[in-house]
Amino acid sequence: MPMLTYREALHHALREEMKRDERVLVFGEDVVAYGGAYGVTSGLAKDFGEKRVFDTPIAEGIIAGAAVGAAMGGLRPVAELMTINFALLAADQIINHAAKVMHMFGGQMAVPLVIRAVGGAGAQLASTHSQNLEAMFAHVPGLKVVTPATPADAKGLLKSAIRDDDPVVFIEHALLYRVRGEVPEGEHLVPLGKAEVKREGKDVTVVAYSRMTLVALEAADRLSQEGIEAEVVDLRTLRPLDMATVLRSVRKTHRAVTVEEAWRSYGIGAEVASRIQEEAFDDLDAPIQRVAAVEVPMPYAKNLEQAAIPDARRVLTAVKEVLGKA
Amino acid sequence: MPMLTYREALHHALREEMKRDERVLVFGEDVVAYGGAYGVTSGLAKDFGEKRVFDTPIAEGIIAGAAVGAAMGGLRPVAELMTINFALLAADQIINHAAKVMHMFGGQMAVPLVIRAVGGAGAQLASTHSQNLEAMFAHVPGLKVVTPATPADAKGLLKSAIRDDDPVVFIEHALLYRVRGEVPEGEHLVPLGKAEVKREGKDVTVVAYSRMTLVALEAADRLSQEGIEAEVVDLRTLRPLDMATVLRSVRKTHRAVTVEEAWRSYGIGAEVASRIQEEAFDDLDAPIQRVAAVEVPMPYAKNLEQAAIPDARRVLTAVKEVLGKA
Amino acid sequence: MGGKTGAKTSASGLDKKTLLHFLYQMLLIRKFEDKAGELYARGKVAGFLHLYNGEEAVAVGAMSALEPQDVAITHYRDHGHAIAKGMDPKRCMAELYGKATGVAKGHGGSMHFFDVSVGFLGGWAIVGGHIPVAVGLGLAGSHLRKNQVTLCIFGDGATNIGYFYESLNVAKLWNVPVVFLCENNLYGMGTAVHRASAIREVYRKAAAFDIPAERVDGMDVLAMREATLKAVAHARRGGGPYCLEAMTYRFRGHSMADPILYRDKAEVEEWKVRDPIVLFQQRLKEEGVLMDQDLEHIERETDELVAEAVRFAEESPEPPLTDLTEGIYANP
Amino acid sequence: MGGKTGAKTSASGLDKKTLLHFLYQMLLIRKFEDKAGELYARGKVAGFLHLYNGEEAVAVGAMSALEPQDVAITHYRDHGHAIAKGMDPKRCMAELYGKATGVAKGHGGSMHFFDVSVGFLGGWAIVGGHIPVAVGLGLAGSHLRKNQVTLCIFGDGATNIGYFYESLNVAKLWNVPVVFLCENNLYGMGTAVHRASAIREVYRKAAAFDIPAERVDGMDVLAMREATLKAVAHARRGGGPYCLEAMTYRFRGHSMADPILYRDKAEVEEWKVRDPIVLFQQRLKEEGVLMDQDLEHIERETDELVAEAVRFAEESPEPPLTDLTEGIYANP
Ligand SMILES: Cc1ncc(C[n+]2csc(CCOP(=O)(O)OP(=O)(O)O)c2C)c(N)n1
Ligand SMILES: Cc1ncc(C[n+]2csc(CCOP(=O)(O)OP(=O)(O)O)c2C)c(N)n1
Ligand SMILES: [Mg+2]
Ligand SMILES: [Mg+2]
Repeated sequence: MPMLTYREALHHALREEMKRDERVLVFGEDVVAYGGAYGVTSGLAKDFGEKRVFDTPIAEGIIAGAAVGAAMGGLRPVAELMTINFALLAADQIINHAAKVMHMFGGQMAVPLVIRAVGGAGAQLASTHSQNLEAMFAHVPGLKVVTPATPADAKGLLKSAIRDDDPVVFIEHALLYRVRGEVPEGEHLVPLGKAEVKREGKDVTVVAYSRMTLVALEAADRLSQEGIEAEVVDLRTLRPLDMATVLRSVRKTHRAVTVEEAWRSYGIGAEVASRIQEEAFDDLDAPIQRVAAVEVPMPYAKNLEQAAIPDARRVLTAVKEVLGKA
Repeated sequence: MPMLTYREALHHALREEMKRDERVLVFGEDVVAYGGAYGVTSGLAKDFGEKRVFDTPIAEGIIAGAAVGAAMGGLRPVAELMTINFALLAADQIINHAAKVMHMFGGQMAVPLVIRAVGGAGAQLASTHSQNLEAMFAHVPGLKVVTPATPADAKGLLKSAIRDDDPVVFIEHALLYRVRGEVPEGEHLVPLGKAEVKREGKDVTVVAYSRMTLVALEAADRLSQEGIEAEVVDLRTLRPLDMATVLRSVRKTHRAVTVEEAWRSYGIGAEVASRIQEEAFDDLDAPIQRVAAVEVPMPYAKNLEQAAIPDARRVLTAVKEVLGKA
Repeated sequence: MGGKTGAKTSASGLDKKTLLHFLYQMLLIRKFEDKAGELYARGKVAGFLHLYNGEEAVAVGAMSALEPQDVAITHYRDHGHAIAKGMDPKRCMAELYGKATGVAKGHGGSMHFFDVSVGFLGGWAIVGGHIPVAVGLGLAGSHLRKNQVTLCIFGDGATNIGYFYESLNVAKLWNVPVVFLCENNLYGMGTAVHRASAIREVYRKAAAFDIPAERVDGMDVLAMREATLKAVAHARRGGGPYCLEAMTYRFRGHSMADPILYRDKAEVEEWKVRDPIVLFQQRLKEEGVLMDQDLEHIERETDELVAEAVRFAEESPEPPLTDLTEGIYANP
Repeated sequence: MGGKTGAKTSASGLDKKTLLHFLYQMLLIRKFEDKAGELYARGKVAGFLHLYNGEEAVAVGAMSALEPQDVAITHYRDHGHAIAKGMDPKRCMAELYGKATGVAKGHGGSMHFFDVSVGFLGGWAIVGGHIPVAVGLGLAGSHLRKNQVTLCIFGDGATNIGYFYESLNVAKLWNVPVVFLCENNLYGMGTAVHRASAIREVYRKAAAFDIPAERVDGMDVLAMREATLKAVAHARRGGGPYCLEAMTYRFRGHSMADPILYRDKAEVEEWKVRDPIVLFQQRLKEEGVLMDQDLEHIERETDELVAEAVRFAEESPEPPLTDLTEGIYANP
């Protein structure tokens, strides 16, 4: 299998789906000359023409709104928002419009659209440009929320998202674009709503998603050197949430830690932990620990940012905590 | 103590704080002639003049943004958004601006502002006008989120919110405006960030907020007729979250149920349940149950809406579940 | 106040059948609205109900300028637009009742009428929120070469929200076939236009995007038709977006909850004199197009249709509880 | 391309000290930016860095028209505005280093300079997001009778987002003393103005709100000063908002990550000929105001100040980890 970066994998997914389906369009801020803020769309305009790949003004509200209308009109738009932070300017279109059309209008129309946005901290972009806002969108019925961690999943999930007939908020992580991994060529589809065990283990279940999956795997490697075998479950999709895979693992390990880059309170780990204790209470030998970001508007200074974001060390500590080895 | 409606209590709070502090301004859509969509501000413009109480265009983005600027400029604005659903059009101003100023700029300026908005379902307003979006704002450090359930708390919390130097998202419930209750006159302040035990009980802890507190109390009354004494904890403030009060109760009852009108996934109950199992794991005799709304864009039809919103019966069932009496 | 455009508004160009149909539609809408208001008072209809009385000429005139493949999208004050676009009053009434036979299966209610079969794409309740959606529909229309024009209707209040401007800008940049029709009924809820907008002439806002725009007398169904025909032709021939501002007035409150404390009787009376239905009737009579028996016939037909709609709604079943868990996703 | 206004741009009106100070400020900004870019390349500065090279005349001319009590608020390309408003380059450089002595304690970085002591209220990184905030500042200014004008600066790209229009509308309705200054540098990131805006003359958008507006040559510091003086006077005397469009050009990329594939060398060269610093120097020499020793002196002072700023930043301590849990709330 070819080794591709996360960026290339996403680029291939867009390219293949545009080839496959005339109705797929790509638009957003600077997706043409700039190739998107992170270069994912570069070259697409040249190859598919500016009728299918085009720039928009800086106006996230209409970028998302036009995607809703385009989808209702028979197209399959893939709209790029430079970062998830700006999705807050499109929150009304995504939550009050895209998510409602299907059910509110009695099922007469679906809205097959994908909103791609970059999330995550770690590049010293300060508080308005370093947020992880997936929980806000994952809270909303009518939406699907996808957060790939690896190049293979990035490609397979984006292809599935584009073919999906529902509105999908597809959140990429800024620090993953350069990460390489094996990616199956051509028709590689990863179903939405399916978590994956990225590493098997018997002692503890570590539930993560997006970049934190890699952090969890790093921690798992270190743990195994100490004789602790952690099973790492990558949620991949946050809505719909695949608890079956998580519960299967917890029933085996009897212990769980969740890892997220977002703020702890009212985050993703809270839902996962609640579901685990609801559905596997008697299987639990210890309280579920959550590893999450310090709850602060992310500062610019490197020392502060690094201390705010979860790392393998903190996952390690949490795992030992639940194993009573702290 | 005088009996006032929730609406009157809020009105009194605004009136008293405007009298007390010249810098307090009230603005929003139709707050003058209309007195606000729910009549809370009626009469204020007449008594305080249109320099301190004035209408805005229908443009939530600038309503919230102007509040941020006004607060930075030395005023203490109370901005009214007709409903929390429209707060999605102001999400960027609230989350990327109001919540960031204090810390991002190194503590040079605070933004003492209150954003009042009506939340809740139950009036057959359909999916875009029936949402409970508190979890989205409660997730954000830098914000405070308040959700009063009774007239007394409505008055005491709003007065405290107006005097607080941080941005407060103050969410009222559409179905509570006509509810009456005793309200202390004059200087009645309820501190932000303090939950309250609204009913004592030894058998189970029911954690709720906003209108669901009344539903929980109704369920508790019925339960006591069956010899089950439920303790009802009203969170009142969702950020900062007062877990101490919740944990004290759970350590006594060993069982807990959370009740919220919002969608279950990634909601308020998830955070509360996670915290309980993290901090009182060994005190728990049963998994924590969450009672929440059915995860659907709220339909207009009465039969569907009623079935989607939690009621006392569902709280009852959940309580019996955690008591193993189901 | 409704400054007339140069648009020729003599009935002469149209045949009797067409002219009477306009009268029929306006009366049908008026009666549907009065009945809806009555049923709301009786508790048969709930939620928010925004009636269209007084503005009928705008919907009927504008929709008459569309071709079958064209689509319309509007705000929550949508009954008149829906009926004028050809939706079945029976299923509309059933929607108000929250019945399974409603145009949105009872999920949407008054603010969310929708019928893809006649190209009526909602009924949207976030002020201004559907305007960007209209631009997307226009994009699809031109991209898929549907020879389709999108008519986007909204109120004066909606022209102060960012969406409106973002949409006009992008519509012009993308040169999409969208006609933006603002129903300026002088108020957004209780706020007069001049208290919410820096300029009173809403159509002038289009100049910031070099989009052609004009004001139309929204109380004159034929003036509305002619102005819309011109705008639609412009859009269809590839000329891009076009803006219309229809000067009109709502005879009833903003919604059923409105005490109407913000406008005085005199103003209301002044506008009621210009009731679009009365004016059109008079004119058709003067021009010898409308005979007494024609009117009786139209009155009877519209009365019966509204009565039938109520019967249909009353007799229809409630939506099944399975609707709470199904139909949320196209690919569950 | 920088269509000149009628504004008289002869230096004659001003004394030598003032004129040399303008040159000093522009040079200081230019050198601060070049140094920042160099330090970014060396990894001393991180995050997003948007340099102001080429646009110095806009900030220096505009800020010179403000009174001490006036406040300025701008976007993320804020170094030039901050220094022109009187912020200490040492603490600005420390902020770029993410040090505790920085103007935002190292929390904000390049995009979030802030110094309440000189009335510089940020440094905001959401395009257009600070424009509504400026209207609120204007409201406070007039409500509290501060005799204060708010200068709000943003780019051409920001005039396509809804906030811009909502803000102009409300600023006019509330008649607040806010001067909206658009720095039209022909591009928003890699998108040329005409690819993102339906009209090329940004100042024309103000007509939709009956707000006076004009275009200014942003490469001429005195033209900027005179136009801003006029706008500020208008706002201060209660005339309400005023809009200015400064035609300018950024000599470097949008940010340090920009490969600049979207504009051709010829265009860049054409603009570099109009370097605001070179032009102003020439002119002051021609008018006999600037002597060689004056220039040497200014060059030396600015070099030393920038060098000192770097030293200060290098030697300053990192922010303490307690900053992660403190200072988030004014009332914890
Ligand atoms: C974004 C948003 N803000 C506020 C509201 C509440 N609201 C509903 S209708 C309305 C007035 C709209 O007035 P206008 O656009 O003139 O339309 P009209 O009702 O006069 O036909 C308001 C403020 C809303 N639905 N959406
Ligand atoms: C709401 C929002 N969308 C997108 C961005 C990403 N972004 C940062 S600067 C910029 C270009 C702004 O151009 P302009 O307003 O002309 O200012 P200039 O950089 O040219 O000075 C963009 C798109 C952002 N910061 N905020
Ligand atoms: Mg109106
Ligand atoms: Mg620019």
